[in-house]
Amino acid sequence: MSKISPSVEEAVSHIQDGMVVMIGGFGGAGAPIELIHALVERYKKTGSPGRLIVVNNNAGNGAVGIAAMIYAGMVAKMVCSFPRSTDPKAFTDKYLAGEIELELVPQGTLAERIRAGGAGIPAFYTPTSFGTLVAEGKPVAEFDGRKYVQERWLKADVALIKAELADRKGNLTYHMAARNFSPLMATAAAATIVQASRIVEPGGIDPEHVVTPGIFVNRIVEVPNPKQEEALLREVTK
Amino acid sequence: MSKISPSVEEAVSHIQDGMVVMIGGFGGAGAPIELIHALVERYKKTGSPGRLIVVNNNAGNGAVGIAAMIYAGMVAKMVCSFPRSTDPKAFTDKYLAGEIELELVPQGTLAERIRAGGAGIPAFYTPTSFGTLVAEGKPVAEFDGRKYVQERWLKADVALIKAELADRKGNLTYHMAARNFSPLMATAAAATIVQASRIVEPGGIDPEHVVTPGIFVNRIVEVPNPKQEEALLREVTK
Amino acid sequence: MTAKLTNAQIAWRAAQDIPDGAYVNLGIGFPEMVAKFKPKGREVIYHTENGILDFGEAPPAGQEDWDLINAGKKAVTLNPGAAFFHHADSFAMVRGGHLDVAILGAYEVAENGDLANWSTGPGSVPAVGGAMDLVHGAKRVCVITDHTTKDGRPKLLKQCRLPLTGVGCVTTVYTSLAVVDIVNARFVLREKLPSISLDELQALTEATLAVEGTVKDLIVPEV
Amino acid sequence: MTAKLTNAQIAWRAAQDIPDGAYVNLGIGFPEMVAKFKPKGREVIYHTENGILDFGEAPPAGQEDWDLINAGKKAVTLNPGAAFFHHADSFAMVRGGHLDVAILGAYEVAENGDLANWSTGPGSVPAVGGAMDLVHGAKRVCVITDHTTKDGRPKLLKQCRLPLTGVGCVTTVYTSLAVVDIVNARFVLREKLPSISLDELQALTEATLAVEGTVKDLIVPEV
Repeated sequence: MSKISPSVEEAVSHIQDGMVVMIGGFGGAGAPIELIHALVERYKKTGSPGRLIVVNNNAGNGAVGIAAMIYAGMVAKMVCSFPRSTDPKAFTDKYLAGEIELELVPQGTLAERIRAGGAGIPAFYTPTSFGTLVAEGKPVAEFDGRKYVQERWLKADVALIKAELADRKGNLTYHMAARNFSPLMATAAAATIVQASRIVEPGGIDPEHVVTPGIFVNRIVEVPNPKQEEALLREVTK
Repeated sequence: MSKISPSVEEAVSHIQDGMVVMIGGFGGAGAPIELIHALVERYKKTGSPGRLIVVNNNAGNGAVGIAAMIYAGMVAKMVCSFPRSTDPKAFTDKYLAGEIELELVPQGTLAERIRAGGAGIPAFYTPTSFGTLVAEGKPVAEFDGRKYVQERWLKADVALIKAELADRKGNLTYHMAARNFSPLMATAAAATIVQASRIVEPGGIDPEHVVTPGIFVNRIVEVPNPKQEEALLREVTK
Repeated sequence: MTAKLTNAQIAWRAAQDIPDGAYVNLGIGFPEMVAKFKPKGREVIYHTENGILDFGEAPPAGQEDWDLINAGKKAVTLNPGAAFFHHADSFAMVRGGHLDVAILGAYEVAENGDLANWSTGPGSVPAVGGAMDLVHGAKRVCVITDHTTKDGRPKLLKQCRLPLTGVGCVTTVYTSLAVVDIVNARFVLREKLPSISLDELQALTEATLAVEGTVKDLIVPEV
Repeated sequence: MTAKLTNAQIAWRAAQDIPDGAYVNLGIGFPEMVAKFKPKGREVIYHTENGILDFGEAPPAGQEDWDLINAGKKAVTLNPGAAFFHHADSFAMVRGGHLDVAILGAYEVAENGDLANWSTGPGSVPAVGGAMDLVHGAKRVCVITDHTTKDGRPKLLKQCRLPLTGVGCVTTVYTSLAVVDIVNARFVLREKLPSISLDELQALTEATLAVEGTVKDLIVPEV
């Protein structure tokens, strides 16, 4: 049994039209650029996978990563908390033209919904967004005299995430704050595809330092010296 | 600002009658024996703190740790998933005599209720226990055609936990599977009191290896070479 | 008395159906025996509720670290690639459907998949542990059990009489006499010992044993 | 035009009320300025939504690691004793009431503690980020803001007109003219600039400013 994939192209080859795709990262930190770009290239060559529903905290920046997916026309809907960035043109133009859908979710609720999806919790109550537009249409309940909004789990067909180390069994570590949503998304997707900067032998990660246990990981591809989205954008801007 | 306490006696000195006390550990792994025994000694000398509600996966083994608390008569109620052990006499006798109350909670539900308490989630739905005696009286709801039981968060006044390393700011690591409930309990208690085998300077724990961030920790006392409950019991039996 | 499989043989049979690469939780006690019979060449990753993935066999006596235990509080070892995590993450693996197989013991199994394995009724101290979570988490929930109680009464029933662990959750039952799948709230007989007739087996089973296609011989080596 | 505090001075004033040892989240933009004015000798631990506790100042230009950023996506550094964690744990800290103080900007604050700071209404791309979580999490939810809008209309209102971020959540407002606590759904004036009269201040405030005891002078150094 091996979870190792020979290339980013192979790693993303099973993603199909209309799938829900969670993509790790907060801004540029943790964005799996090589996996995303392999997917964009596949779409440009074959017209598939299109009509994707993409889950990420943001909605792309500049013209790389998720923004490149949006420019390519393969994203039907974004589920995110903050569809703004230093250069949000890719999303903003399509959104204002009515060509892309937006589900706006408060950041903590987004994280918790993804965690719930991975943990088999179909619904939970949160104080967040009570009494606001974001809570419209959602059930409300009172506990101990305070009102809370019911939120549903969020699951995906696929998660694309970026790790620092991976072992053959799928155990992962992350680089600093590039961790963010990735450990959660890994739990909530039917198939979790990981690009890791380095693949080590089982035992190469201290069992106490594993952040994502291998049970949540399906495919791993080694991408040494991966591009960092923010660094890439600044390079382009120069 | 220091979270360091000079002694186990001082560390547990603020615990009062009737409090809800979460105690880390699963069987002997992670049981904060020195903190517990300091509390038992205090009770024997002063008659306080009594009428405690203790939350732990089990209900004590032999005559040490939680079993010592029960023998001393300071526990009014246990909240646990498995009140059995190799030598459960302390709890069993009092329970059958009607002298101690039991709230039986499935293990995963216990963990999730504690996590919810720490995460500000007042209630959630789980498939666990649906259609069983344990779910009697609890609200049931259907999501996507499947039925789930509503469970409430669980919070405590105090958590007593055992860590491997602690820094002055309260960041913690754990020794192997001694981790179990402790990182959750640390989040769900108004005051989290930690015995650590070693206190290091801030920076002595790699920020990527911190398991419990210091925000969840109130008091830390160094207990080098702590007793391991299971080892202690086997020592006694010999 | 009909010839029947030993507990070790039941465990052996259940072990053969665990696929390569599977994530598996073995219940405390009898189910732990299944690990002994993993077919050679297959990689199986064991999960324990108290926060370990990929643990190995018990260490030699005297070399235990009692902070490295399984859900039955027995000392274990680690395989390369093991991971520790806290209880909420552990049960996220369970409840979230990430385990491929859970293997549990049973007092009673009903044809609709209901399982009773935690309480023999009032009078003793109730204790449920992680069983109620496991039965609603793993993709396959397998039971290993003697086909009947010690005094010969059926354990495969129309309805459970004891307090339930879970509703409609069991997918396969490996007994001392047969292998039975639960499909659409019916017992479907897959294999039986060649030495027992279908009528004899049915007589030891309260609910109807449906047959779909061929019933294979349940052949298990001496173990 | 009345004399008023600069943004830096408002940030300075808010910083003075952060107690030693506090865990604090500073909203993106203006609130980030509060960190600059931490009184010497106080230890403040900063939390950022994207999974860091105890981060420090921005690194020198050219030395950024873009995997080490705050919620505003600006590069930061780490203090000794920092910790990383994932987004669900980060918002467990927020929602679970573990932060001592959150400091946010505002379009509008109502006397009942309602806050509007995320949307100026339909027409643009809505974006909420972590604000709706922060307002229901921290023990103290403080707003720093100019006392009025650019065209002189009150921002401290009887009721918010813009879409709400949270209901009844704000505890203290630090403005360019005053410090106002929200107590039992009323604005209670704690401090005001000595150069402005109570009547003048009230005229710039839609809801009533209650006075309990003495109103102190709001004295802020040049910063």
